[in-house]
Amino acid sequence: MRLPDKTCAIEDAIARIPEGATVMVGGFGVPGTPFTLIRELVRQGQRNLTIIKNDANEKGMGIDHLIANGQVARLITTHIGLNPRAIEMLNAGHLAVEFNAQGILAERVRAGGAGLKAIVTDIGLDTELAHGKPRIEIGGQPAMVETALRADAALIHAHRADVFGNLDYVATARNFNPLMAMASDLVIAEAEAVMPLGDLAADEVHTPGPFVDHVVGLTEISEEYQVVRRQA
Amino acid sequence: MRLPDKTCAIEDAIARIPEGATVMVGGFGVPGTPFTLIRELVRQGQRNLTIIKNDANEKGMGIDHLIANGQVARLITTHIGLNPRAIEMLNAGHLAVEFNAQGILAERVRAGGAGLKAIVTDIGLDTELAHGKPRIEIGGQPAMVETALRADAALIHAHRADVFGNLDYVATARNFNPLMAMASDLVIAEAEAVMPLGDLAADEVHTPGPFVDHVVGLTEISEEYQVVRRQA
Amino acid sequence: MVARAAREIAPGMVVNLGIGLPTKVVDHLAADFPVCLHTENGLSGIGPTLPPEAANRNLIDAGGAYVSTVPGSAFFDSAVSFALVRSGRLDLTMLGAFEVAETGDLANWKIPGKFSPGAGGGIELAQKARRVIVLTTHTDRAGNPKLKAACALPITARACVNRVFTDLAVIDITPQGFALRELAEGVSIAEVTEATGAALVLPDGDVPTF
Amino acid sequence: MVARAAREIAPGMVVNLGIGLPTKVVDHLAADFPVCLHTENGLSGIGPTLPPEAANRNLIDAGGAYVSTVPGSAFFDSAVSFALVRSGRLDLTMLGAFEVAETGDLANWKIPGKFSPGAGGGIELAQKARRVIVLTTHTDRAGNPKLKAACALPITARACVNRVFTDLAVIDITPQGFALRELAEGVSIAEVTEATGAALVLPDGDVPTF
Repeated sequence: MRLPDKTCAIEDAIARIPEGATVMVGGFGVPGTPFTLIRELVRQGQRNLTIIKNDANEKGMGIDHLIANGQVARLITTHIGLNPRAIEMLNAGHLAVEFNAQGILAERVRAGGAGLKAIVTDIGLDTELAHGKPRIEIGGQPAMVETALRADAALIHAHRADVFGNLDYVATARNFNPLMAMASDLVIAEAEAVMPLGDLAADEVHTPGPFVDHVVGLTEISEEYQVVRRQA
Repeated sequence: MRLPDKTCAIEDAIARIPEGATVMVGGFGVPGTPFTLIRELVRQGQRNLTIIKNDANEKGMGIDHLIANGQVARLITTHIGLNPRAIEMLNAGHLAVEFNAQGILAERVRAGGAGLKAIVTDIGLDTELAHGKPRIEIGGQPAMVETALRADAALIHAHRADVFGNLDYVATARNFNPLMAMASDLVIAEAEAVMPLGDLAADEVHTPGPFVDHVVGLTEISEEYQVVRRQA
Repeated sequence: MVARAAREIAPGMVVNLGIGLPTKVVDHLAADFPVCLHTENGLSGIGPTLPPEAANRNLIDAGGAYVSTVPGSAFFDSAVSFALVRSGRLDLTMLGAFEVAETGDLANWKIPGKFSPGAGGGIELAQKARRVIVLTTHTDRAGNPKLKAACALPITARACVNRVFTDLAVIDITPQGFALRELAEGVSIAEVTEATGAALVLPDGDVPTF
Repeated sequence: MVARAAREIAPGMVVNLGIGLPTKVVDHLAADFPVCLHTENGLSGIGPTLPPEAANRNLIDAGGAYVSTVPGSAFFDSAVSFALVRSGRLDLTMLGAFEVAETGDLANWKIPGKFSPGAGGGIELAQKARRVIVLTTHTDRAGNPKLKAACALPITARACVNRVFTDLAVIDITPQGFALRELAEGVSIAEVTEATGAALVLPDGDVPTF
């Protein structure tokens, strides 16, 4: 037996995402955001997308290109404070935004990736995030049901990939990537380096290859990763 | 800032487990079973324990010593087929055994470790494992609630630990260890090698140190790990 | 039968081979066949089984056999391992059986009062693999049919089996019940019908032999 | 106030310092103080903040600052990061606030119609850290009290705050409501009472100064 090769041209991988798709996008702030895959999705122009991502990046960066291009109908997220365009569009009613507690978004995505139907939690029970969610008692204590999230496609940024799709991540660029890489019908990973089989140690793989459909090698690193000089 | 040192004598660590405790034990078959910690728990003799473990090991090995020593009142597990003593005691009514689907046991433990109250799944809905579990509909489909599992203590076998309790595992000795290391109030890890801070790469840690209470360095590797010559 | 079952594995699949007969299927795959073998104790990319003198004490499959890795293998914990199974990433599993019903129900984990070691990972494999193939003798040791109208034993999962390979035949589970697809060499349709505990839909025309 | 808050951190704790004022607490810890700083985007063992020319583009804290590691740091995904928070492994968090109620309710994520960026990880930090300390100015820019009988804004979590550090005082949340513990140097009890939007339980005897 040998493991199959999943390397793929970026155009072909992204072309498999249809109009109206739900798309998970890795990243927390800049690290781990698949900027190159996002750029190709902007170029191809699929519309009416539901995006699931921790944040809305910053103006002029990452999924803000999709929002600015009118491709995003709905955003499932935890925090959009660094993107004034997204806040403006939300307040104007031009972008539907569903807010989640950050760790609950992570668990809902993971639950989708684990083939579970839902998780039960007490997080946010006393907040407006609980509105409309089914209540249930566990051990005599109140809790609520948070349904699992799955997507039609996931866009993942990996540090390294082997040709079978085993992935690793570096530093805080890991964040939502390994969770989303389990939770989608079509998983597309861009990687800063694509290695031959056997070059990632089996004990150090963060996302096992069976979860990944397409591996896209990056020929250059997006300039959007550059260290930002913010005011203190 | 520096990270605190959690190395501990095995006697002191195990002495913190009280009579009647619920104890999670890592391992799937031989690999990853914390044989040395188990031996110390046998020596100290705490009784009326509830053990949560994938399997019951084999006769004369691992948690079978606890069972043979009359310390186990209840076993939450997935499969005890390799331990005739456990099957016999189950059938004779001397050992209460709760069977789970293997991946559901893993998820129930992980849910405890993730501070969730329960998971919702359709696994085993049509089987006798569903008896007595609350039913719930998710998206119009039937499912059931499986409550999270936590324990008073977890016994973990790691390949390497640093003194802060960052752990890694090797090959299929990983199995339930990282899940149980999140899901207990007192996490005791035995490690084949204990390293200074900084000797485990931050990207390659399998269990982050904040989950671990005590690190026990092994001075020798239990003979119970030896490769077993079974008949083909 | 095992050689025939091996031909069910298509290039690129992720496959879990259950304990017993299914494990032997791997011996019938070409060395360069593109497939990923999964074992539920935490490995994708199982390599050949090793003799004790070459074994790694930390590297077994779910049946306890000492296995090896291939280039591109990955290790993971038990939660990730079953995440892969339940979320639809397992293309095929081959399992043993005590009983298979014409509805596709499978019983392979418990004989009440006699043998109750627990289901292990069997329920999830049966319920969630995209395709479930059973490898079994056509009848039990007493000669009673294992393919029946309904399972008498506690079931593992309902309506999960797609195809059954036995020493006598290849049989599909269809909306019409058991459908004969192939016969083992030298076995007659009458013998299969006789050994099957439910109606058997016969094909139009000749039945191929394996 | 920030220096005083730093003394709340006991040796061996796992601590998450929220965005804003709390982040500055770290500057008041000794270089060899035994503590593990956690950031919810996936790091235990935060090291010093780095200037842009020394920064690693892949290594930030949850506020977007370029940070570093220490010997023994570990990276993990967002699910594991909040597992640590929710399962009781986070000993202490320090957070900012819009409003704190005398019951310990905290509002720090949303001003309806004005500012609604989402709660991020704040709900879980507030609800599940073993100890929740708020660092805030005693009043808002318009001079209105931030410590109130009840929160008017949408709350982050109920009955979660243990202690509040302000520019004027250290105040505990007790079953009797706000209890004055310490005064900032040069501040009188009357000034604190005046600036607080609920009853303030005063200690017997002298009030220590920080």
